[in-house]
Amino acid sequence: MVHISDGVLAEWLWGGGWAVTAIILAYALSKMKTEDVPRLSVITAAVFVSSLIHLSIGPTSVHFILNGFAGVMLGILAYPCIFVALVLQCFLFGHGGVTTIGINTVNMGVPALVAYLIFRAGTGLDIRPETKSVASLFGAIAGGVGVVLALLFLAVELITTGEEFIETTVLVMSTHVPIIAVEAIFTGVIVGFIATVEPELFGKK
Amino acid sequence: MISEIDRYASLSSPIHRWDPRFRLVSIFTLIFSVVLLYNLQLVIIGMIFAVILTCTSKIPFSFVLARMKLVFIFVIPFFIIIPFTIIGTGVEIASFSGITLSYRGIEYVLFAAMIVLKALTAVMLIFPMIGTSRMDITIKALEGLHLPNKLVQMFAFTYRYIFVLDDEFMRTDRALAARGFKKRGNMYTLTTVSKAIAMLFVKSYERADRVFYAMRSKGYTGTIATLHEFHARKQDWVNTAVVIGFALLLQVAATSDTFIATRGFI
Amino acid sequence: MTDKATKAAIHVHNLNYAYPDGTVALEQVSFEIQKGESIALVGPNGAGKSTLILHLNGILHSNKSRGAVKILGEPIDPKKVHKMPRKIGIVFQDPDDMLFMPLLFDDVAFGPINLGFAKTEVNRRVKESLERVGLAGYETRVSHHLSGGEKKRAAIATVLSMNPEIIAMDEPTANLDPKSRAELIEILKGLKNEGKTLIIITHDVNAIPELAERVIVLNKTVVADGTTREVFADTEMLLAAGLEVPTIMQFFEVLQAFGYPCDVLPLSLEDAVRNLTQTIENGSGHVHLHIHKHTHSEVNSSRNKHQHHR
Amino acid sequence: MTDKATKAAIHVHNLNYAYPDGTVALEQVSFEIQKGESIALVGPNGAGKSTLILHLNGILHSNKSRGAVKILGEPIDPKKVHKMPRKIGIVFQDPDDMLFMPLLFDDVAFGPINLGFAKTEVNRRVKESLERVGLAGYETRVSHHLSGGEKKRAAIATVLSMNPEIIAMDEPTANLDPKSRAELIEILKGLKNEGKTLIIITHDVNAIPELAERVIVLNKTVVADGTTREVFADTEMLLAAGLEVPTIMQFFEVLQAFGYPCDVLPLSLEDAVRNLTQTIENGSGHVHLHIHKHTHSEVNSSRNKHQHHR
Ligand SMILES: Nc1ncnc2c1ncn2[C@@H]1O[C@H](COP(=O)(O)OP(=O)(O)OP(=O)(O)O)[C@@H](O)[C@H]1O
Ligand SMILES: Nc1ncnc2c1ncn2[C@@H]1O[C@H](COP(=O)(O)OP(=O)(O)OP(=O)(O)O)[C@@H](O)[C@H]1O
Ligand SMILES: [Mg+2]
Ligand SMILES: [Mg+2]
Repeated sequence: MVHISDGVLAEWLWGGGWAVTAIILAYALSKMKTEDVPRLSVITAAVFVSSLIHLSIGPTSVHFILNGFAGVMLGILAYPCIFVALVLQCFLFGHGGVTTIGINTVNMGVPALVAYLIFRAGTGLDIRPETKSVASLFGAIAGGVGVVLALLFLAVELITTGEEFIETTVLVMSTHVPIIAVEAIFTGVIVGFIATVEPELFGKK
Repeated sequence: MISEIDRYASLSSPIHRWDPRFRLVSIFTLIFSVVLLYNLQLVIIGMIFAVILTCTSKIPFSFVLARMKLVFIFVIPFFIIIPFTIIGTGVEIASFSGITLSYRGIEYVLFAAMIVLKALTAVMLIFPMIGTSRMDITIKALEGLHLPNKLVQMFAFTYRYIFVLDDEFMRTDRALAARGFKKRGNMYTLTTVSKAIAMLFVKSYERADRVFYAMRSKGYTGTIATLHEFHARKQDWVNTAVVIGFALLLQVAATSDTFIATRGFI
Repeated sequence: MTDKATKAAIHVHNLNYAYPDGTVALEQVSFEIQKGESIALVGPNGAGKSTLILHLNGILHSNKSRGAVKILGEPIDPKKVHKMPRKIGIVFQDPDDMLFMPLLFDDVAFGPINLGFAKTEVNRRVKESLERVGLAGYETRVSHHLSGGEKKRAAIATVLSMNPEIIAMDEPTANLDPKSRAELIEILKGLKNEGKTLIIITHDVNAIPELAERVIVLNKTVVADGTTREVFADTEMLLAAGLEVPTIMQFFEVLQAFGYPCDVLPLSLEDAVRNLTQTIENGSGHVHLHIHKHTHSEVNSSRNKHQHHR
Repeated sequence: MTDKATKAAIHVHNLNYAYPDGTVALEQVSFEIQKGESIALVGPNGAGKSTLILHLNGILHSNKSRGAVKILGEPIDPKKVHKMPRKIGIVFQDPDDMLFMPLLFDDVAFGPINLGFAKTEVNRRVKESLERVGLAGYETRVSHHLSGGEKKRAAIATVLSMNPEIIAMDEPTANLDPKSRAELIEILKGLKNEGKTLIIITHDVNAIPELAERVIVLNKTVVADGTTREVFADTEMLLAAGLEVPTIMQFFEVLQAFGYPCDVLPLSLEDAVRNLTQTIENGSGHVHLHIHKHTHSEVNSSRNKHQHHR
């Protein structure tokens, strides 16, 4: 689980998380048009709902994280979506923490932006049914990178907070290795699917 | 099915009657205050206050505990892992194939307990904070607190469409099962579920267009105006003073020598 | 005032539209609807009916559509869609698309608030509209917990509360049980009697005679436009457009073959009962049905001409 | 074999179900359907029809439903839902829910692949099912871009490809234009003639006589169960359940008041044409319609008893 609960991290970390989130959020909101609101909300709802789906792989049960995918589809606007989804996850289910919403958004949102940049560099956003395999490939890379970076952020944050978290970090990382693969495959498939079915969605930003 | 945090919003209690804008700010502050504590006794005092607030709100404890069960699953690994180490020093308890597992000591157990209690307190406080008014009123309160309008709208619509899409996905899930699909831990399952989710996204985009059309044809110009107005009464200020006062008191106490901070062990 | 009164409610001239993916949905669509008329807009799946009504308040538009649509005498300005609800209200096919607010009250109040009405007026309109559709007292219900039929009526209330002069509805009776359907038809009849201009998209040919005095058949372009009776008389055109004649009308054609004297075929059941009563009364209390030498061939050809079989 | 042949296709005994939020959807539902029967399942919005058919393959189940449903003689095991499609296939109301693959081929092949068939057999089945519903050659079309009527037929093909013995369909004709509706009814008739057991949920009372020989009326519990004729004869029960009698049947009741001799009211248009022809032939080529002293009151009471007005 990439959400960090309350009370774990050092306060300068989660405080800094709020600051970073506030800045990126303000920027993204300024880029966002009011007519984007319904679409972004529906997509946020879709991300929220799909992240409730659990797949059992071996002894563990994983669920989709979808930050890379959100980045690929929405670019910078993925950031407010992830923020809203995390707030609702926290309030509706108690996932993650309240004070850590800021840092959790950084952990998911910044990798989403990186995933977008990778996807854009790889495909030039020229997505058609004919370029489906390229889109799929970079979708998979973006999806994988989204999770890897999120985990990396998490690891660094835990370890800087205190040495006693090293074991926890190792455990969290190791249970998430399958998720990297799952998320990469998932994002690849879904990007390929959309390239076949409704390629113009990639242009809608 | 997504369960609803506001199931008990129609009860009547002092917390329910508290102006949601004040309630949000006050309890939010309290959560931060508790999380900032690094002393087990103070955290326990904070937790007791959270329990009192929750009881005052009349939200059944069984409902609260059902949610906290989930939190336990997230934070319990800390409790299990932190007291033990494979790298540092401590009392050796097991050794297998070259790895030595040691027990760090009681301080570490207390430290882990503090983390877990803080996390639980924060989650428990969510119930009196937003479980005491309907979600839509809570979202309106965010607007009353001058959060950016676009963000508030995103909360409102996302909340509404979570239920629509959850239904939609449930139907797809049933359609999968009705055609002999069984989730297993294999590639076929993963790609199939991925495609089903992809379809959910494609349909969501279309739904988004239609919703936007519907809003526009009802005169929407970019801001959602509602009739709901909040009026702060004296009691709202009193409640706020009590809760924020308590939050501040915790912080003041934390600076005193009586409550020594345990900030980790380096 | 007199000038405005003479203006058509809806005037569409050479409207074309293609979706961004290239699908041509509308081609040279032209028609005019007068104030107070009630029109059924019919056509096969994919004919462009939904696309057309989204043009009526400027939600969908393109360079090619500039000036093609006039509402109450004024060309539509796509930048002023938010000013349109006073003139025209649209009820979408899927009520879930129209009920996006947390509570039913907010959904029904959404339009009037945007139109700038004061709080008491908004409250009055919400109450009245909900009563109108038989949902009085549902103000604090959550939309996603309503039944299918209730959602449909709620969606109509959200438009009624804006009190537009023209109301366009996309398949209002679809998915309703017969009782809800009958109730909805009553609501629509009430609107019609009140003098609202109505455009109703429907696949339910048996409901048309009760609701509309005029039918426009769309299949990318306008294939037919006339009184309900005229349009239903052109079986060939209807068949080509994938449509059908009301059951009762088909049956009276058969009755004619058996010598039932009837110049104007009844379209609805109520119509038929009236027709029967009158015909028999005019026939001095009697009517003779009999088999003449052409009866069988007439019956067969009448039945065949309505068949859709592949 | 003989043993299995005597077993009911569907046996439901005292089935209860409440949704997790407490809504009671089914209460003591019991009925039995024999192999080869075709049944219409009707009832008002929210009656629990969709909930019921989701119990027929175990997708929905609860502690209280254990053992309440038997398919082809065997109780349903909710853990083996994925084994059920060989026995029973369900066509959902909204075809969009059933079409979740990029290409139509993948969608139709999905079931057979899950059932473990070899590639050639899968291909054969896809081809055959698409032909069956009139979509031959559509294999490489994007499902999502099909028209409403095509999607509906595609959804049926995805079930036909699993060749189940029983097929349950949730409102197959909803939202279709008259032509697509007529074509769909032909497809359903074909399945019926092939000996499939059919359960069809519908609000379209005029289509029932063509499709089903038996009608089950559900309103949380089974309110009526009998031949189509028996059920349609009980106007009071139908009205209470928010339902309606076919138009033609209502009209023949009026004809009776005018002295039309007819013991069994026709249910469908085709039925009516036959009835008329025979009655007149039996009346040595003539039938007399006339107004007798009870005609008007009979007509009125007949019309009133079918009215749904609030
Ligand atoms: N967003 C869209 N993008 C591309 N094509 C579209 C879109 N919406 C509709 N179409 C296509 O435009 C045509 C007209 O669609 P429209 O929905 O207006 O038909 P309709 O007459 O309302 O049909 P129905 O009776 O099935 O509701 C169809 O061919 C449809 O596939
Ligand atoms: N997921 C759900 N959660 C809670 N209640 C539900 C759910 N789905 C359906 N219901 C309720 O259960 C009852 C039966 O619903 P169901 O969909 O089976 O009715 P139906 O007979 O199919 O109606 P319709 O003709 O409108 O399709 C209704 O009161 C409905 O509101
Ligand atoms: Mg349409
Ligand atoms: Mg249903």
